Amino acid sequence: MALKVADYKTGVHNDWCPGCGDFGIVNALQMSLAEMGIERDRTAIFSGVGCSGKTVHFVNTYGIHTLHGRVLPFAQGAKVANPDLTVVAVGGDGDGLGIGAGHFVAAGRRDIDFTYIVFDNGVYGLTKGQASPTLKLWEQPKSLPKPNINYNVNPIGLAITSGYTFVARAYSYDIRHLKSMIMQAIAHKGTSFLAVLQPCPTYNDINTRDWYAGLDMEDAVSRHSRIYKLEDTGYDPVVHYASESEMDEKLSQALIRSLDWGDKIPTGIFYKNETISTFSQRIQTNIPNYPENPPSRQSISKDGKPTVDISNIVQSMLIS
Amino acid sequence: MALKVADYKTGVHNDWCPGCGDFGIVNALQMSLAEMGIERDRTAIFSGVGCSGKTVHFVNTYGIHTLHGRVLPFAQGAKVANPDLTVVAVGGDGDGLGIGAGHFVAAGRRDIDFTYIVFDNGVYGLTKGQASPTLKLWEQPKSLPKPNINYNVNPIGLAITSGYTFVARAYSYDIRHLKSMIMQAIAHKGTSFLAVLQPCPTYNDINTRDWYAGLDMEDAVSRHSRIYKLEDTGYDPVVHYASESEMDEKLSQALIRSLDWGDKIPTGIFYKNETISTFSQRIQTNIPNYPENPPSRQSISKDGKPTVDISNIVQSMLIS
Amino acid sequence: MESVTSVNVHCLILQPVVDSVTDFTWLIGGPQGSGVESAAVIFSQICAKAGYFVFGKREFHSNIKGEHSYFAVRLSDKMIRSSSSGVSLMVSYDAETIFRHYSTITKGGAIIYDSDLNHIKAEDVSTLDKYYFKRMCADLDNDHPTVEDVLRKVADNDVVAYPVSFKELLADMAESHNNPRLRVMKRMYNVMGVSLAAGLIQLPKELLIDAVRGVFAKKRVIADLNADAATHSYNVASNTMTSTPFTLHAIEKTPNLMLVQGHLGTSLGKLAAGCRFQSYYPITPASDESVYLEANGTLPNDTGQSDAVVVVQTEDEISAIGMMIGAALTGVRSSTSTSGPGFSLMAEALGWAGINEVPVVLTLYQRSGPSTGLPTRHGQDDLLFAVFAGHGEFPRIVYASGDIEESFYDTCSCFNYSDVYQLPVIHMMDKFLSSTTMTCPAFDPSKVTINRGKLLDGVEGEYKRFQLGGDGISPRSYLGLKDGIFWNTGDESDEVGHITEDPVVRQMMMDKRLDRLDLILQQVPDAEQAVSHATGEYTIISWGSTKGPILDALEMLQQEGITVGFVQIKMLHPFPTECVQRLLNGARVIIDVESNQTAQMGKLFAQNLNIPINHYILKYTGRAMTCEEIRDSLLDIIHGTSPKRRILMHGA
Amino acid sequence: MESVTSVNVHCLILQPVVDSVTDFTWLIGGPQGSGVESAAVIFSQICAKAGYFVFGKREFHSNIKGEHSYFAVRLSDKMIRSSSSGVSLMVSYDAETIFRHYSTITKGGAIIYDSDLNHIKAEDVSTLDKYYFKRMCADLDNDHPTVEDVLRKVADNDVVAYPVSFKELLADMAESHNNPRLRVMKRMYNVMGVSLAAGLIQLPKELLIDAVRGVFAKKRVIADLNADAATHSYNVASNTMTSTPFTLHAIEKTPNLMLVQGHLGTSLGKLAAGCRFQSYYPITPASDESVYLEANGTLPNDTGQSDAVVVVQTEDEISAIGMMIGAALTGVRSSTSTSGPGFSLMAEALGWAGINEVPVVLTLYQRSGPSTGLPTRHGQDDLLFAVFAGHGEFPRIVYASGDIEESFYDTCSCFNYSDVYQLPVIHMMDKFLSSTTMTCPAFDPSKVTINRGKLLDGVEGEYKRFQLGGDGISPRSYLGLKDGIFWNTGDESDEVGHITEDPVVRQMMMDKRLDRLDLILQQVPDAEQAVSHATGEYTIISWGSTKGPILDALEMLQQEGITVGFVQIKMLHPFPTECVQRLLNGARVIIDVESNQTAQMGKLFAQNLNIPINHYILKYTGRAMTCEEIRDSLLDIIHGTSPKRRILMHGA
Ligand SMILES: Cc1ncc(C[n+]2csc(CCOP(=O)(O)OP(=O)(O)O)c2C)c(N)n1
Ligand SMILES: Cc1ncc(C[n+]2csc(CCOP(=O)(O)OP(=O)(O)O)c2C)c(N)n1
Ligand code: SF4
Ligand code: SF4
Ligand SMILES: [Mg+2]
Ligand SMILES: [Mg+2]
Repeated sequence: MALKVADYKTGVHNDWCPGCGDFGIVNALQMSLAEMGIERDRTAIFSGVGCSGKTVHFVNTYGIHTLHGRVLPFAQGAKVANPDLTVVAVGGDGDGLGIGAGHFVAAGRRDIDFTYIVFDNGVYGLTKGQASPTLKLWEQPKSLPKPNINYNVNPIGLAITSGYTFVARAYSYDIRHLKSMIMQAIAHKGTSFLAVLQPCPTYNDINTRDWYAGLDMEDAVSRHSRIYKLEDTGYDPVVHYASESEMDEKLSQALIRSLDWGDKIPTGIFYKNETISTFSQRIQTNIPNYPENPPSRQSISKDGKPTVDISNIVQSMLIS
Repeated sequence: MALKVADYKTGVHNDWCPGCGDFGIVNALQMSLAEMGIERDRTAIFSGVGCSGKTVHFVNTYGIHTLHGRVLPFAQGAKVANPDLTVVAVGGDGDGLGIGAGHFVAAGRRDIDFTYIVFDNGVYGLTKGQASPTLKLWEQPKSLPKPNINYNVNPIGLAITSGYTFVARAYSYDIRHLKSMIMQAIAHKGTSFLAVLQPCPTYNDINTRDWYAGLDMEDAVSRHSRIYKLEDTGYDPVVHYASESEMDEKLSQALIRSLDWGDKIPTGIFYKNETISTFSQRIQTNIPNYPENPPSRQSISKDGKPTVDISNIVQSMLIS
Repeated sequence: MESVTSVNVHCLILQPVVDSVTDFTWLIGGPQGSGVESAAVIFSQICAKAGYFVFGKREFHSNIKGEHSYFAVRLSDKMIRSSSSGVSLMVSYDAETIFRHYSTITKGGAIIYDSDLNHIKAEDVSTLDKYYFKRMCADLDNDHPTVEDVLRKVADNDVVAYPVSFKELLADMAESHNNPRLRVMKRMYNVMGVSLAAGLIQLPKELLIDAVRGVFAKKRVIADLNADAATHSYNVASNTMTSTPFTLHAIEKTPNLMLVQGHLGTSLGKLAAGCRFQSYYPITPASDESVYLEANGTLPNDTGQSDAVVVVQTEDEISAIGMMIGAALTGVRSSTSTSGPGFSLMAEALGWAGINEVPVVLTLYQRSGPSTGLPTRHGQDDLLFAVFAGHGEFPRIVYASGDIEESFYDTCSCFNYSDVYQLPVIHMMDKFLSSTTMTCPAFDPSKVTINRGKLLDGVEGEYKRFQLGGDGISPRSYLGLKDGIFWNTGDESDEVGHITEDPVVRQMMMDKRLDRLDLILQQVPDAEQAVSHATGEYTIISWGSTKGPILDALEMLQQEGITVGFVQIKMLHPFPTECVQRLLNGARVIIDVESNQTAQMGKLFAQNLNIPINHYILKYTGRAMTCEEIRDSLLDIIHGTSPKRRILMHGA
Repeated sequence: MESVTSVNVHCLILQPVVDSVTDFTWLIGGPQGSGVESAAVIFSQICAKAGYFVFGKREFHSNIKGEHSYFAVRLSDKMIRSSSSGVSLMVSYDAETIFRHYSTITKGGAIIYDSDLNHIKAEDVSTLDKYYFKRMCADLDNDHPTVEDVLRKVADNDVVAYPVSFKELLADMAESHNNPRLRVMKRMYNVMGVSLAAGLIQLPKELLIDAVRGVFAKKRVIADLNADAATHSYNVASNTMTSTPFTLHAIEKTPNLMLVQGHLGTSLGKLAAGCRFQSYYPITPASDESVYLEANGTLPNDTGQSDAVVVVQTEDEISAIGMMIGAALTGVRSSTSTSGPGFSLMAEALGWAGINEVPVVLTLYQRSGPSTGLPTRHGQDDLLFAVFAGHGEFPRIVYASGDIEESFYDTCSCFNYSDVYQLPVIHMMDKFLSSTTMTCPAFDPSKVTINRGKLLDGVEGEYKRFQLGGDGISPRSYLGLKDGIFWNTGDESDEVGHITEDPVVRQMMMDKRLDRLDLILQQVPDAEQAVSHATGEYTIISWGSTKGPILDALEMLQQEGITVGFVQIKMLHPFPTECVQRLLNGARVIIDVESNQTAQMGKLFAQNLNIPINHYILKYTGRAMTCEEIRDSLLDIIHGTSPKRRILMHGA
């Protein structure tokens, strides 16, 4: 029996603020899982701490709400131990790009096959609206006593430089596109990073829904005039073959695009490279039967006794 | 009386391995300080933990040997509290780009006026040669039981994406060039990042002095054939005026160059931008007299009593 | 261990509060974001200005909008330091407040509520969690209770209900002001609620209007609107709600009192003490302090210029402690403020400060752990971690304040300790303190002294940062001091600060650092180590914010002619064994009172004193203790009817 | 506290070791990178194969090349478990070894040394730090001592010196092998040194050659060269060094012994216990274990296939613990291994594992703190931190092994505890254990049992991960189990794992988690909680790696007819109060022995038992205790001549 979107919802009371961009993301995620037919008990969603961190409680799959800034280690550990799981990590921009930035960079070096979605609202929602690392210099959303004196981090650029093999951006009020991005991210073999522009109507009074809609712009045309889709411009993010020059070209075009902001904000896939070996393939060079016999499938005991035999090692140390 | 290089040396026994690239760096650093005439007791060198971390004990200025991965927070705290200090942070590639990567990214957002030098040897020297984050995928220096299964971090690219306003690379056996890079880095207003290619003869048997010299290459011409200088190619790293397009252009050319490796490794300045306000200028918007009266110059007490007056605040809370 | 918990909704209906017309608790509740806090600020201000002592406490969920939060303001004509279990007058403009708090309204109390809520069913209130819902149904003996059902129940307890249709009230106002927009201004329900209450109990109207204008001072239009709403509501109440069970006319003011919010003790303490660098990473309930310092940290100094504290929001708590230490090395008094999760991340660098003898003050606003725990709720469960945090052995002071007033002076002492003994000081605060608003004697900056210990202002001759000898505390240079060059390292080091692995130097340095713990106990005045508030055969030992409810409970018992002793331990590490021993002299039954599960201070006590603890009064529901809870527990102990371990459960 | 330290070089000249020709200590030293360790491995192997019990211990600086390191191999014809303070035979191919260790050569001992070093002045040895230098000068009463001066001094103590010109030895070899390249092969000094020693004391030559070939097995040419050098040196010694004070002929072997290195107990324990995921960040002395698992972690299983542990080197220790927990959630036995600084960084996530009842085993190889401390030296100073690490209150087990053999079985027990009680287990090891090479009974994998507790292999009906009731431990599903969906959160949660702030659920969950500490003490067999090795009026309490030196000291005293009791505490948290109380029955004088400054276990003891500790024997120089140090301290205590706090200082 095919699973419906409703099957991916829990009855947990959702206490996000009315109009919060997070709703769109959790909906799109549930729709994606349903559409891809991913079994609920084969899926584990991990989250950091923040408003965004509550996501896992609303999705009816395994749900692990970890620590602030630590969602990536938890998620990667689970995926490496049980590669049969579909693993999705979610979290806030503060969570992932502030306190978690070290793990963010390191994850890019592994290319473990999982998806990481960052909810980019420019603020620390759950702690009442302080500046998050994506907030631009001099901006002063309403909770800040003074304008922000930090430069912003560039999530897309950082992901690309860190080695992520799928890097994309979506907007939480364009659910169709968002869903398509999530599905492609999950389908990607390797680590996929998806930054979602997520208005926080409560604390971020700068990057609001109206701002994305371009209500302040002369030539506002659509529901989200500030945003355009890379795919609509003929942009090709894919590394088609494993050559250095092809990779360099695709990397640098992505980096250049990642610098865009303001009145023309690109969404869609910036970069996608499946010519690089995933971590799981790399583990295989050391442990050839890892795919068939990963840690999660090993039955370590029989009748209370170990099933592996360490006697050769002990033998080698015996004094003979 | 002008200070000589010898004045910047301590008598502390140096226990780096013979031939270690670190010697070149500490020498160049001492020469730079002497040449720039920076007073010893106005200079504070901070280091992380690793072979590289011992640097501070060899330099006769204030020397703070911090924790593994934490050199940046310590150094920045000191500089913000006392902007009159010349602050140089040094540390290993594991220290700065592995465990310290989160601070590395965050420092880029501040642009505090100090210099950070990373000793890039591809290994964890002091813990006996494990892979550092700059080690390339599949490489296996002699201490690794198996080839490295992590992709490498790109220090230059990461610095640029993180917002550093001065990003350069040097080679520890080209002391003249290295010294010039250090001097320019220290002179730069804002955070300057300098990655130094540092052969570790004990553990890194791949990126050796001979390898940099290109002894394995057909057309090895110089003492360090694998290395070229950006300045010799007419490359202009400087953001000349504060326009987005100028900045984007300089950023993207730097990013593209940062991808080079192998037989043509660029050194020199990749990127330099002094059109951005430093952290100290930004603090001034909140605290106008910060430059003349930073924390370190405030005398908080007189005859054992506070010199500031909080009575207005107390007054405002009185029940009247 | 023998253990008993006293739970269930119906046992929360308490004995009436102290028999004094002026021990009165007002409660307002509502969804987060609906202005409960503003309403409470207004109410507290009116009462304070009307001459009363005020103790207000806020409870809220880890949520931004929608979940239930409430504020209970207790007031009295004498000093009070805690909340009461009972509510005298409740104001509810949403159904949830009624459902959650009805059972705490005391016999003869009153409720002002929105009559439009009458038919709301508890099962339709989405934020009412199933656990409370079930207990309530059991209490009401009704599986589908409505607001009406609840009101019927409280009526049985002689509670007077004042139904007001808030919608109609708005409509009235719209009409009388000829401003139809007012009709939908539900945002003003909070102000209307507090104004109805003020009107009912006849607090001076001018004070109300002043307070309302003060709260909305930033936006004139809003202030006007709200002032109108306040006036209107006040009048409706005072005109139509007759037979009020209480009136609170203005009384004579106690001089020199101030109305102060939780974090201001440490915030202002830091400013007065000369803290000029604060790094932090946002976390509840610690970050209010940092945000305050950032907004208000520029002050006039004695030269006619201004001094300012630089506040840096860091990327994480590891960076916060690292920056603080870096700043402290420049000779600047430096600090950070955090809560449990952040403090956990600081454990490593704390040891660095310890081995390098860096004076820093770390303000630890505790909340309920473990892990993320109950991030907006109260707990005192980080004590043993604070005492032993960080690998290896190094000196530190762990110091706890009992209330907001203390925390101001203690903050200054903590900076002095850190400078004099050259070590990190962990100043224990908590969520109960931080979410309290109370009247207390005005902070007196003239009582603050600054002692920077052996901080140098010049160096002559060879300088050794860690010179051995003397009392083990070496003269301290700082980064940038002329001729004062030194080295620091996390490694064991010699006197100059260079790495050494020599076993003899190692042993001397370890002793140099750790011997100062004895020195501290010798030098710090007894009164700063532990305070005896009362002596008795039965004596409480406790620490931190339990002080308020304990003192109030002891006063209540005193009125019944019962004296119970109380030793408040302020210095938790090094543990003031001798001082406590002295203060306990004469006590026969020792009662440990703490807001945690494992009686953490009791463990330190057992480690250091050879005196058995006879009883534990513990609470770890995330809610602070009330004075009645402690009083009742003490009575049980005295009557011999208490288990060894009494677990307190009051509070929604 | 009353305190005394016994220091100074000259008091390090010890009484001769136990009167048995076969209690013999051999020491070799040299700059790091010069092959001291290989030489020691070779020597240990020969001795073990010659039938002796072996106890070898390595000391080294936090440095890669050049600083002094040494290896002392003690051997005996009966079981030994510790180092001795004295050296019977020393081999020095560099001057520093002579300078640093001359005073430890026992009366009548011997030294083989490079005679080319004779005129080297101590002041020219750049790696000889000034602190030791000064003490040596004082001991020698000479401000410019040379090697010769030192040798003269030891000659006074009847030490026989065997000068050998290593250069000439090489030249001889070059000549006799007709290979001039040999002349400059200084790299072989280490092998030459060990071979000279073997020749002098007449260990079987074949064993020497076998061992040398074994050590250089990877490179045939090098192996050949070294084997030749070994043969040549052996012959020179046995032919020319007459009047040897000792000979060590092969004796009968004790069956079933193995020669094992420090980390192998936990490494093999993890493999046998079924640990299949290990994350780690490099740190001394913990990472040897992870590197070993990565290199040797693929093993045949019962189906004819192979199983393998996946080892992940992470970006830091926060990631290491996070990945370990993530992996454990999939039902895989998961672990990490670290030392103090890394453990400090794990404090926050430890609490997450605690509140979510995740079974993980964290192996903590202690070294000297605080901070970076003495990163390659020994210490037992992380105990209280391990017990209280992490904010808030959550259950954990802290468990300590006393020696390598124990650590194998204990590792397996730790995994069982973690599964059965669903909590993090911290397994305390240390640098002394990790740098030991010793003979011990072969690990017996058939004694290992695996108990996964309430881990489910299928779910029927509704599943609640944190179901209340019963013994408080709920059936455990794992990520990927069919129909076993659950939620975890660092927040307080309900039975399913969703966030709750309800005070009653909170209280029940806190009790659910923490009550299991009592359960553990009820269920874990007494012998796994604490072990009584001997009973007596004077009784030692101790934990961890002090076990070896204590047992050896007790044996020495036994020979003098003195019996001292010894209770080894293995479970440090929850503290096995009753068990220890029982085992201490009859003891009158309690002596706490620990390698730290503050007597950390003593604090736990005081917290839990109402028995005073009469004496402390502590050491915190970064060096492990020797059996003689403990014996002598005990004798002083028994004779009433000991201070309350005895600080041990032996060891370079
Ligand atoms: C170690 C630690 N530090 C601080 C906090 C407090 N905290 C909770 S959520 C949060 C920030 C949330 O911001 P973000 O990650 O952007 O998520 P959002 O709420 O915006 O979705 C912080 C700092 C914490 N839980 N743990
Ligand atoms: C928190 C912590 N984890 C681990 C270590 C152990 N450690 C010491 S140095 C080092 C790595 C050094 O590598 P790198 O930073 O590249 O410096 P290098 O020695 O190569 O100069 C590590 C992991 C530590 N000191 N602290
Ligand atoms: S605070 Fe912002 S991010 Fe958080 S729930 Fe509200 S609107 Fe959403
Ligand atoms: S290990 Fe490598 S980096 Fe460290 S001192 Fe030796 S050569 Fe230099
Ligand atoms: Mg955010
Ligand atoms: Mg390195």
